[in-house]
Amino acid sequence: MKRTTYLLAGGALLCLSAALAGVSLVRGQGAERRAPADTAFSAVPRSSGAGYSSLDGVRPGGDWPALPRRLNGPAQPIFYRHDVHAGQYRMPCLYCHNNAANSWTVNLPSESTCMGCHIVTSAPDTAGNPDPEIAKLRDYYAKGVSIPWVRINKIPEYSHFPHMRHVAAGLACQTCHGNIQQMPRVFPVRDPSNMGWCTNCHMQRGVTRDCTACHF
Amino acid sequence: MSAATGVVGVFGGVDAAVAAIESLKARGYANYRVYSPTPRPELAEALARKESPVRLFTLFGALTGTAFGFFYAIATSLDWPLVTGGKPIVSWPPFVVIGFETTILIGALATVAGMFLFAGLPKLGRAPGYDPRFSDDKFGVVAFGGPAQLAEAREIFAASGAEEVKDV
Amino acid sequence: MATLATPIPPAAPLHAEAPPSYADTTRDIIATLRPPGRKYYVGMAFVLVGLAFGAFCWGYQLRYGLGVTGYQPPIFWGTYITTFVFWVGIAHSGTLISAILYLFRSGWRTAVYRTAEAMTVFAVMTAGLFPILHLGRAWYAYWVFPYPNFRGVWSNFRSPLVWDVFAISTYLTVSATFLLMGLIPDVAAVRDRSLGWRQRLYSMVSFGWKGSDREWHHFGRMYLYLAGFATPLVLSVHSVVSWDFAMAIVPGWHATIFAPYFVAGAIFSGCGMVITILVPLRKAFHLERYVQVRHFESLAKVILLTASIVAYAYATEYFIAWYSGNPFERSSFYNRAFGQYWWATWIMLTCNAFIPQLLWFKKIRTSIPTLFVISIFINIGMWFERFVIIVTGLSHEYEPWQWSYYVPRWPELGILVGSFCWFSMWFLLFIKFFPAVAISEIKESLPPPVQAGGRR
Amino acid sequence: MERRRFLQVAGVAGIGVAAGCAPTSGERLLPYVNESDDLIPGIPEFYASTCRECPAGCGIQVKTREARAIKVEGNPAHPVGHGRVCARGQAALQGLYDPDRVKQPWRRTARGLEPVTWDRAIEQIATALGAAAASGADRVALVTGADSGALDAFYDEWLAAFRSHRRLRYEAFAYEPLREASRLTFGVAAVPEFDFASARYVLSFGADFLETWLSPVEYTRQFAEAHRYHDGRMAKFVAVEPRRGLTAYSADEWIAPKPGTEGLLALGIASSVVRQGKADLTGAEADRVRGFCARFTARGVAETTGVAEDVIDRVAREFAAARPSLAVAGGVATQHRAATQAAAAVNLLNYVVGNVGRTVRYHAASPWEKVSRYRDATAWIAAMQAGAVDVALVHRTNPAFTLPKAAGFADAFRKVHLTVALASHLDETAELCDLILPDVTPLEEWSVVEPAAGVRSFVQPAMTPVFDGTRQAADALLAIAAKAGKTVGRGAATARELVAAGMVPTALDHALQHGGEFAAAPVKPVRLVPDFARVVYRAPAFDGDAGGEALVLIAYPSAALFDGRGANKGWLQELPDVATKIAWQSWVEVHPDTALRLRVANGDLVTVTSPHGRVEAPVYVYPGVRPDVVAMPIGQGHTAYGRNAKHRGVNPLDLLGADAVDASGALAFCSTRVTLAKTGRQTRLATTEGSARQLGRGIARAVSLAGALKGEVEAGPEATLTDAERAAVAAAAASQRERANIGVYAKPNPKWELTIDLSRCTGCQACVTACYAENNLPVVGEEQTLRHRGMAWIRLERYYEGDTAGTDWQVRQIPMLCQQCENAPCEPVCPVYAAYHTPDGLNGQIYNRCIGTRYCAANCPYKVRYFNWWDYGTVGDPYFAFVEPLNWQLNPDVTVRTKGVMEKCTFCVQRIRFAQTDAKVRKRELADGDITPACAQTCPAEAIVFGDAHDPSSLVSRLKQDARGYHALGMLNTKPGVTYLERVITQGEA
Repeated sequence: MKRTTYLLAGGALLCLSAALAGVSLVRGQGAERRAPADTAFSAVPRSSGAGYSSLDGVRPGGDWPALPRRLNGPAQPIFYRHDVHAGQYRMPCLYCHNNAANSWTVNLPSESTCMGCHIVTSAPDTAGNPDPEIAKLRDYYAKGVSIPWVRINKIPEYSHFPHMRHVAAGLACQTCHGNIQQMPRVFPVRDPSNMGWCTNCHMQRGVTRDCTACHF
Repeated sequence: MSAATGVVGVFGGVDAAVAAIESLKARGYANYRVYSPTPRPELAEALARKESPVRLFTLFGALTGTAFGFFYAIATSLDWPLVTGGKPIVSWPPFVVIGFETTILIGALATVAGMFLFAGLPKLGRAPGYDPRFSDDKFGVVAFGGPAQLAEAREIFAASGAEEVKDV
Repeated sequence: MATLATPIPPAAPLHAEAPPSYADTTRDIIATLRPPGRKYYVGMAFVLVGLAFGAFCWGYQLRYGLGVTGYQPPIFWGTYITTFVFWVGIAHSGTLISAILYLFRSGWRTAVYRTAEAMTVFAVMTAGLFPILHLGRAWYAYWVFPYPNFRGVWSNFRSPLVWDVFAISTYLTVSATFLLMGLIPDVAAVRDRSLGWRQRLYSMVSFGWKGSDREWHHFGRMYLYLAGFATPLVLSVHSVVSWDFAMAIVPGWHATIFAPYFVAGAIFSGCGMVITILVPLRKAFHLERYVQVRHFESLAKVILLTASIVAYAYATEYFIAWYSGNPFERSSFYNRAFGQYWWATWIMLTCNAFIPQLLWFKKIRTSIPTLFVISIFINIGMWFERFVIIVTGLSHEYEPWQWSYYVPRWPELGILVGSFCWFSMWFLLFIKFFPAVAISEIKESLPPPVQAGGRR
Repeated sequence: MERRRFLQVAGVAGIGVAAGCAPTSGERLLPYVNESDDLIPGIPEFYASTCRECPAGCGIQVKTREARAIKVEGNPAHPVGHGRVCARGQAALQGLYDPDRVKQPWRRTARGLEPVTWDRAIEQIATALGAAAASGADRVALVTGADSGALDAFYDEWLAAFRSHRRLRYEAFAYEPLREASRLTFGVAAVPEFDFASARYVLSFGADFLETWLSPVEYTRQFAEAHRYHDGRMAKFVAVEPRRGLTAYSADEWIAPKPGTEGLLALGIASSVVRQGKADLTGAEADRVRGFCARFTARGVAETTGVAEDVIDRVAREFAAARPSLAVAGGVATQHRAATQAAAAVNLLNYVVGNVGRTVRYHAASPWEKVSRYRDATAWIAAMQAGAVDVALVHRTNPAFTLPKAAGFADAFRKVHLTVALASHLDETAELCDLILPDVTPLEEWSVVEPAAGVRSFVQPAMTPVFDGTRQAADALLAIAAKAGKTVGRGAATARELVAAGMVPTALDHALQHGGEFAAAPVKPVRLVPDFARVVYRAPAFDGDAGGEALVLIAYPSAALFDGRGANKGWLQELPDVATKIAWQSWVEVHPDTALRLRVANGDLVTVTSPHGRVEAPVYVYPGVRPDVVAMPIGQGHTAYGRNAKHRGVNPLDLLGADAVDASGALAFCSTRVTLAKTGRQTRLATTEGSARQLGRGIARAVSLAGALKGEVEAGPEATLTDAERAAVAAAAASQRERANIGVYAKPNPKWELTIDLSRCTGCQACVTACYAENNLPVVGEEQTLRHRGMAWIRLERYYEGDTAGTDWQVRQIPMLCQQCENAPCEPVCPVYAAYHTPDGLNGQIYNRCIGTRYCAANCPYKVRYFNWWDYGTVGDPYFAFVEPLNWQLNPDVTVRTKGVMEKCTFCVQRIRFAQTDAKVRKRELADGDITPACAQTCPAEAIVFGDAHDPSSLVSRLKQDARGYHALGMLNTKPGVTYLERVITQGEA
């Protein structure tokens, strides 16, 4: 009879722990619990309206960081290096992607924005020829043709994400988009359809988890 | 002849088998086994085994089920509270259904597990003294023991009208 | 079984003429497993074709959407749910006969319970398909299970549909287990009489059963407790199914009588189906010695009883609708009897309430062909009962502006046919692989072989 | 250009519930080359413009996203419409994005239509014009719709450049009788301005002023203002017409005189007023009027009109007592051979009680003065027949469809050497033309119109033209003139410059921002002309024999399709007719008695035969017509025009005679008798009507004015509950809610609620179409409508109350939408939480979570949940409902639902969330009225009010306290978030 009782106790425990595991599993979902905005990336100041997109902190010049052996993410029509602009030069994200602060959707910078600098700067080689990628940009602009960027991040159509609200809350872009400033070529750091990621963050910050906050 | 570990008596009638069992018991045999095509009350009486512990599995399985059912329903409802129809988040009446069903489910499965455990199933190997006829219309009594006991057993079987007696 | 405190009294002698011996029993029943004849293959082919058509209909529906069905708002539920409830109902008598009658020690169950129980399992397997078939997005059906997922969303335990999920899956598991356990000793017997791969298969399925005293001892207890579980389960399952409707606000659905009413109806329809199946089976396998007229008569008596309960439930429904003074209920039930769906209602009443009354006459109870015909009527009637409840209820609801009329279209009917074929396929396979009558239990109810000249 | 391509990626957002997830491979994002300062992706832009779907000219704001027009909304600053738009106005978008539009110039040859370049086309026209001008005067004809303002002047100038004055401002409904009657009675050939708002008694002789008559949106707003019940007062509305339509549904009393006798009835009432000494006249004028009125004895009038004497006297008494009152003549009353007399009689009636100058005002100018009469059209046809016209250009009007066949337009038109259509669609007229020049739609063009005196309303493009090949007619004409070597437009090179001509830039900007320049026009005082007595009543003649089976035919404009120009717009085709609730079809309305006599029932196909033609249509048995009358809607029966319109239904105009004109030279739509003959064939009517009776279920409730004054209300079934029972139910609910309030639900949340004032609602269904536009509702088509599978999230239910045998029955209409119940039956039954309750009191529906058990819909007592039976939302599916470029209109803020998903109204939750986010980011509090669902926003009667019920100061929480407030099916204890205010009906003496 001893044997029996042990077995039974074991069985009962097994079932209960399974249930517990289930719940705890979900609680932790999608979350490699990364530190919140302030410590995520020092070069991105906490949201404070205008300062967010000012070029005060920008430090151009110097040698570009070496490229890793293999690059993640799809090849783009122009090899635009976030690790140089956002990383080395410390350009704020909102300088180019300014609509993140005032719209639900984020814009890609217009070519005129790029040309704002690259009309002048061209990272010429010793012979004085402009950097080929910048040359491409100037070419597109001259032709008046849009650069057909390959889309990296896309949230499913049945959910709506107010960038403006998250920026206003002082959330660093890196929180969701990863350390773009270290990416020579941008790649998605996580599946944006992983709702667990969103809800987990909302739970940690005590924000609403109401479904119609995003789904309508 | 080789050292037999047991001797089996094949009986055509349940009464004979019962008789054999009775006399085995009378001679103080403890280690014997009975095969029958169908459970017979006569045999059960003769063997007079004590109550099967399977029922404990049934009980604990059922209790586990109940606990699990309610726990799961409540835990998940609280994990993400969503109001529907203005009803309480933890609304007992519906959860009773869940608790009930899991009680039955886990209880039943535990019972089966218990049976397998105690009946020693599955037992795909050969069983000493087993004979296909035992699943048809014959009854078999197998006695185990030392040579002396076996010899005695042979006599008993023969005496009680075994159609066949052989060593195993 | 033997482990019962008191043995089952062989009520009347099991058979008029010379009782079959243990050996006869084994032989005769195992004979049913002989390689099938042409008839069998023809039947199987027929069934598979029907199943294929049903599958095609579903594929068609998945491709283009539920628009291919006849659904016409506000009638959002139709033949699929009807057929779901129908099959769940069919399932019930099986468990009733194998479990409840077992607890009540009624001897006559022995002959028929294996068939009934197999029917139960396959009927549940069929019923289980329909809630999925009827979904708008069947490919997300698994969302109803409360499995841990990255969204952190669970299923809504307040929804009767989730109760269904639990009830039906539990029912399937338990009744399947019950069937399998009961099979063990018989499969062992078959094993000992077969060779080659079949022998290997059977020794697997029988878990190496030997029929030793120890095995029988625990087996009997286990079987008793399973029966004990199955009994409340069977009552709960159809109550839960009935609550799909009773929990809703729809006039004609929202009634407390539904649980008992549905359970009675289920057993009623189930016994009908048992007869429908047993009659040809008995004929085909010449089991007249084991499955006898008195068994059918007992079934007929159960049918008569449940039919009366169902008829009473109908009466109560109408009475309450009138007595409550609730204008919506009244209007709904008036429409049921005399509205657009009068035909369905009267088919239902005729088949379920009136025709079974013939069984008061012993002559009819004991005439196999008549019983067979009546059982067919019962199956039809019970399908229509669910149709009437679901469709007329929805067609004539609170909002007069939204009253409407629905008739099924060919994909629905195709899937309905397919479901019958699916069921028959499993059953046909079963009777060729497993003994359709419980060998060891028949033996148990027979007088045991006694040796002349035992010890005196 | 770049902008458009950018949109093709960004704007398509929303397609597919199940679709999308990880970044879709190969999808490209195209940035702007130079970004525009005012355009922020994701933030809508609004362009103030003017609706050109009918001549009324309401002010609109076109909502654009990423430079695509996605919604038409009213311009609150505009004097016409005051920020409200009707169904037709909402549907302008479907004209804009119609896949059947003409995308490039075509030339008709023997082999049919062949593509041709703009230059070649212009050249051909220029040459032809040159020749025509050379060969004599008036050999060029230009046909437009009712037009006014700068472009109108330009057209005349352009025509003059080719020595022609053959200008036709053709409208099917041109209100000639009103103008003529005003000339005869007051010496002003103008359509007066009517002031419904201040009228305390409205007497309408056939005028469908809530549907199509003159300026329906503005009139609806004014009428609702006057007719609504507030502080114990409301205007009484008596409708006098042989057929009861949408307008008459709002009537407190329906008087159905014999067709054609409305004028006499008006005179009878007038003379009754005089007899009762209530006339507001003095001196010689009084004597003249008294003398004139003496001819019309109450008995005589009663005999001819079939209206009882006492009714005439009572109405006269009420009409004279409640001043200012208002009598209007229109619709049926002004569409028979005695139309002018009728209109004049009504003028007299107004004058007698002194309404003229108060509720009937004349101005120096009227937009209708210049609009051509039917007689002008026939004259033009005669000229063409006679070969006097070499070149005819038709711009945005469809005479081939709206003129009776008998008028012989087609033949005459073919005789013209060169016929040119400046059309956006290949309609019947364009089909006849030699050259088809693709025109833009009003949402893509520059113009300025004068819909009312003192109002200069601007039309500006809301977006770059959808099709590159299209050009605005004015631009085309300018090009043609230039090619022909004529200088027109005073140096203006484009339509925009024509419009801006003579305006300083600042003024133009101001006008474009506000929609126009609005000034109060001085009222022109008028007096009854001494010889008004010329206007004698003459019984109108009807073609066809008077005896036996013959029934007078009433061909009335469809509220949705107007004169047929709406027929290719899915939204309008699917919008059920207000009276019959039939969509997508034509029908004949037959009175139950007549139906009994002819042994016809709903859906029986009958041939309707008049002396001039025959058509075949199904019968709809309708108590709203006199037994001696049958009615058919105008608008269907197109033989061209596009996929939705072509070969659908029949055109009752085929039954009319061409010479049926009245004194003013207007076409008499109601001028012939017809006979009905059974064909023996049947067809199913695509009606959304279930039962026309609410069987005392208290869904749409009304109370008599007398009762309302005493504080009574119409009780529903829930009245049977005792207070104890109510208390018990409430307590149970409260305790449950108590245990439900955890997490976000416990926080102080708003509770969004709606009130609908049925004493304002006229049943115009503008809300329905607005919902289609805002929430990406698919158009399901006739077949699915037949199967009750329409997707309108808000619908108008129409119930009859009282015995429909006579005329003394009422219509109860109620907009039924999701009630957002607090104890929603639909929520707990969903196994996957797709239906649940949001903390702010909404009845959330998560499309991407829905698996389609349809349990919620089965359990919804209001039946306001709609299922996607087919895959309306997936590109390429046979049932895809948003064929390019219709999908450009999709609202990116709302998910497009796919196959197998349940959907429903959520009070435009997207608007709520956007407003909340905006407020949050701008760190401000939401104010009452910041959020408006599409239905409330567009409601011309301002019947729908939305707001936070937890804020005691909000309008909605004040309105729901009203004694008339009730909940539909309240006895179910669903605690709806929609509160209806009972309609109030003035019965008997007012």
